[in-house]
Amino acid sequence: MTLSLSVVLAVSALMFGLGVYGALTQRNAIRVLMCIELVLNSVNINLVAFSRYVGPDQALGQVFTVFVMTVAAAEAAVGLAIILMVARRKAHIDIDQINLLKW
Amino acid sequence: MTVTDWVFLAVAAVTLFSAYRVVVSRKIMHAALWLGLTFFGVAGIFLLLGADFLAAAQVLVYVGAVTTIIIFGIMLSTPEELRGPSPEAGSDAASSAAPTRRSFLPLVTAIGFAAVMVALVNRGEWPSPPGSVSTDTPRLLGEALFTRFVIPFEVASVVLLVALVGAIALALKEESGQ
Amino acid sequence: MDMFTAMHNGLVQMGVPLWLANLVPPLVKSLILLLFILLNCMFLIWMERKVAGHMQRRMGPMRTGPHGIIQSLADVIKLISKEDIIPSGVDRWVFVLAPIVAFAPAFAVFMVIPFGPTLIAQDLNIALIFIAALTSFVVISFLMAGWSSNNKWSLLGAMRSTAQLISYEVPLVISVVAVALLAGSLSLQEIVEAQRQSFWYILVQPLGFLVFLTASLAELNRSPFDLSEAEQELVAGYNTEYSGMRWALLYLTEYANLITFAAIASTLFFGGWSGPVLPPVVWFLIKVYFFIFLVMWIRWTLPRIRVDQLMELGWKGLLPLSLVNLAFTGVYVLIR
Amino acid sequence: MAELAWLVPVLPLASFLFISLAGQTVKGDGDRIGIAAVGASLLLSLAILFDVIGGARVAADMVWAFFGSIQLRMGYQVDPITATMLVVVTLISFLVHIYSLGYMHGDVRYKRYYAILSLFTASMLGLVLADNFLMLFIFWELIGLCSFLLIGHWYEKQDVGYAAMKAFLTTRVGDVGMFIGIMLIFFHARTFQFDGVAQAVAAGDFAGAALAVAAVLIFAGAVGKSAQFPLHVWLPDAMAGPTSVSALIHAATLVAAGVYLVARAYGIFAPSPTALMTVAWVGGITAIFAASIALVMEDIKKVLAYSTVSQLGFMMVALGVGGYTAGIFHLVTHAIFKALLFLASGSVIHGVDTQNMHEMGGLYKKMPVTFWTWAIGSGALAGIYPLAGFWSKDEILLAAHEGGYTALFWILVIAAVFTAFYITRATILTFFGQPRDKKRFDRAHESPATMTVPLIILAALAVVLGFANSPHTGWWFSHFVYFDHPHEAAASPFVLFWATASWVVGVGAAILIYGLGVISRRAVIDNLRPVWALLKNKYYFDELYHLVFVRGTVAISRIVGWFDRVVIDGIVNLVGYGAAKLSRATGEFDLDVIDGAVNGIAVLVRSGGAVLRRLQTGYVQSYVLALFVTVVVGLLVFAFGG
Repeated sequence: MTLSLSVVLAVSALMFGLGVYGALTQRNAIRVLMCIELVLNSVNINLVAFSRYVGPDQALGQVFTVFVMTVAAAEAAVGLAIILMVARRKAHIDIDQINLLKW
Repeated sequence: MTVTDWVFLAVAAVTLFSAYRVVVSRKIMHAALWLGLTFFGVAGIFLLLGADFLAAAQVLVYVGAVTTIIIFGIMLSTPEELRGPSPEAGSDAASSAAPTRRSFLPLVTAIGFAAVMVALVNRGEWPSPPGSVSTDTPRLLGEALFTRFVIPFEVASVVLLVALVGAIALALKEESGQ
Repeated sequence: MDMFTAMHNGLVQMGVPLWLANLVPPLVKSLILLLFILLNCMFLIWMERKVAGHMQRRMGPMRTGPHGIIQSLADVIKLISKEDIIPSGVDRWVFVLAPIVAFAPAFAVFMVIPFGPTLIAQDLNIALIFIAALTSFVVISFLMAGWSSNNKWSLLGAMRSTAQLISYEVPLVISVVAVALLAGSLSLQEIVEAQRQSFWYILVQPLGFLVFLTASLAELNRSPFDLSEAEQELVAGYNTEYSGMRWALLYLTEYANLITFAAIASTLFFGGWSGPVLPPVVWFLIKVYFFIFLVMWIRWTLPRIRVDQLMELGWKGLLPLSLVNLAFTGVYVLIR
Repeated sequence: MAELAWLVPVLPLASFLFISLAGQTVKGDGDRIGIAAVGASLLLSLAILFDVIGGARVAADMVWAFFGSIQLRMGYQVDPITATMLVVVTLISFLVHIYSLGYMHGDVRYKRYYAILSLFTASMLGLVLADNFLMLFIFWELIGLCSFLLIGHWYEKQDVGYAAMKAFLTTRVGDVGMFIGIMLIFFHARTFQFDGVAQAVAAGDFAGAALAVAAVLIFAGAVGKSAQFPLHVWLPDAMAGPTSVSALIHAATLVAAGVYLVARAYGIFAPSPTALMTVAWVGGITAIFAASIALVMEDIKKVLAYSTVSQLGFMMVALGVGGYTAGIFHLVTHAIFKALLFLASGSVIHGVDTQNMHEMGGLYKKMPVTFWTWAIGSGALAGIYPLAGFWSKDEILLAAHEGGYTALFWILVIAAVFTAFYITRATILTFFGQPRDKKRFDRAHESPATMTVPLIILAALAVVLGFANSPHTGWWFSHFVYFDHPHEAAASPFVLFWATASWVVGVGAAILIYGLGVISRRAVIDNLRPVWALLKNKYYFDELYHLVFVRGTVAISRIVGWFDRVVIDGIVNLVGYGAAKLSRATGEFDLDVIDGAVNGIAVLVRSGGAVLRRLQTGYVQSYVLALFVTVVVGLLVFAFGG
């Protein structure tokens, strides 16, 4: 591959922006969760790209990606468990109506 | 531009398009499937970046596990949404009856972020891609994980375990409560 | 594989652009594999019916060809010529894509399976992870098929098989990891080599093999774990609404997965293509067919188990066993 | 062997942890564990002692913490005085452990008792081994805590609880002084290490008034812990604890800590005549003062308690007049025979179930072992040749005489007369004469072997130990434990005469009054009624303290309260009155202008809040949005701001 690193980073930045936009606007909690996964994946792309371009013999960025994956898996499991509980309690998962933190 | 470059651009395009579809799909099930495709595309990007082990792990963890449990979550939590929004519920879920935060501000923020990042990335002086890449990434990764990063690795395992227990506990408590 | 190198060189000399020439050998390989899978699957369908018949003291298909040998071919022709029905109310795109998503990974897995010392499409050094990753696609395809059908039997069947697959994937992968630990490699070719250097791993991994076998039966949705297509309860499970060619594709996938399982089992635990006198490919096929026969045998011998038993066995039986096996293997490798 | 000294306190500490955490899992609540641990410590201490006699010295420390250029070190040192103390502490602790098997048998808090006994031993050993003031202070406080817990062992009884608190609070008074003293030393010598401080003193970096003040403040701690006048009040009350505890902490170890402290810090006392003088005089006053109270006490343990206070005064005098060896030697012998006396009295109390001597009498037939060991102990206390007390007390008198402290010498002689008198009186009242309480007498019996064996061991030691520092062994102890250089006492017939005379007079008088009845007890009391009343009420010290500290505090509060009501309130009222006038004048202005402004601001704030609280929507997404807007703005600044 001869592409510049900036191309990869740009792809990742765009995906990050998409994820952020989704996380900010979606009403369904599961959709928000999905968008957060997008954000995490874009970060992973960044890490792997830097690993490839900066230190290909060490794979340090890949190590961090492994950790991100771990945390993302844990986050998905716990997040969905919470969402399931909310769904059972309130019969919906519309985060516009999950606002107990209000003033 | 080599063939690989073109392949990369194609994969990136597919990934970004499916990520876009994740955000705008009206049926949540479609969003989840598009998300699966996005993950797969990211795996492709990993592969092209020489991280073959991570690509496989990405498919295994994200496509195989995360997407599946998200679909499970959809099926268990919002059965009425499975069929998508009812015809009278407005044309687009993303622009439904929205308070301020559904206005242009998130869009501006997201676009602003992406734009600024792209601009910054373009200004930077980046290293050119190395000619050869170690093909034995599993070994590299394993050595790094079990020597230099062994403590973070163990911490990550504990995090996983805690998440596992926590998820089960969250689900169980509700069961016994009913 | 000299044949493909020669083909590549020949194309380049003929003036074909390099990138196109680069594409040709993989395509040819894929075609060969596809043909192999299709032929074997057709044979297996016939074989299953014959095995079932003989186990039940009847003949099985007899009319088309000697001993009904071309029965499958007739079936294929029938299925292809059938009307392509897409029921109303289904989610069209997902419905159409589901069989493809199911078949593609089942096919791709064959890329890394060593049929002989040099007879392998692509010797990946992460082959085992590759296989695990691809097989996890099956889950998605089931969910797609079940959900898009807009039919509660399909949906329930899909959810059942998904839960089952997720539960059994864990012990399956862990038992495979123990083998990788022994061989010190994730590459199937190297695992075979390691067994040629020492002995078949079934000798040191009997427990691992049992876990692998049981979990694989569940992964394949084969009896006694064929709950997702329990006719009495769920009509035909997630593929209830499918017909014609699409149904054939799903059916094909199941047999392709069966071959994959047999191939992996023989590679990981029974020395793969290695063996005396006969050529490697023959040895490999003998072993593969032995396992396929074993699975069929089990199918027509054991009754189906209940859902709760299924989950109990997976999480409380196989998972601890596989972990114990992994732990002992780790200790063995350390002190070896 | 000596380099294993750190193990000596660790063993009891381990047994403490074991007993308190898992004692209930073994038979006897872990008492055997405690005994085994202390027994091992004893053997180790003996080995260390022989090593040290053979010339071994150990000092080891490590850096504990850094504060800039100053480093705190922790470590241990083994020298003759340490080795001696180790053996004394472990020996008596070991015997008390064994003795308690019988004495505390069936107690409600048996496990706790043994646990704390172990902790106490460990702390005391740690204190002895400590090589710097800071560690010493830590262990010092630990033994304070342990003594509090042990004295208050039967805390259901209210006076026991009060006694424990009294002991704790009174010693704390001294500890505050001690802590200030330690800080003073640290401030001047820049180190906590004993040898470092001694070097600083020798080099002249630390001298003069500061040194004297530091020494006196350190001595304040010793006064509290060793129950010296005027902080002696807690020790007699502390007899409310189990007698075995009294033997361990109020006779042999805890109170000895004060003496040990002065001895250990002798390097800062020696160059300061003021400090030495203070030590000597406080000791002298304590000696005679406590001995005189002991003359009239009816409670057998109170007699011993005041006796202890008095004997500690003797040791302080010895240290104060420069008789370093004599003080330490008396500390050792006193520890042995006073532990013996306490344990014997415990045996008596165990038998007759009372502490009042007037309810005893004639017990020698019933409790022969207890009687004979007691007799040896009291002989040693009275200073009868050749028992241990004779040699050590003689040394102290000699030191006072040689040092030219004539007044102190005579005070000590009188105190010695008193000592011989009260202990003989106690002996006669307890063991001779007619049984005064028939019921108790009938019930009395000899104690079990777990209690008598320690008595016999201690009695044997009380007989032979004195010879360690006698002409028969060439003043061996003086050559073993000394400050600066060995000091060999030249035998003085004058001192010998008075030492002998004092016990002859004391014992004789007691026999005449109590034993033979030649002199009527009633007549003596009638003739000396004011003195008797004074002594009986312990010089009214508790009352005085009550008056001064408790009532005084109340009175001062009253005065302050009155001042507050009349003067302060008056001023306040006056100011208030003026202010009221003024405010009335400004009121008009206030209402219109200020209130307007204030209300305006309030309205502004409230409406602002009403608007701003919309920000706190409870929608997570809003917060994330705010976050990302900030991030984007930050990025913009970073990218294009410069």
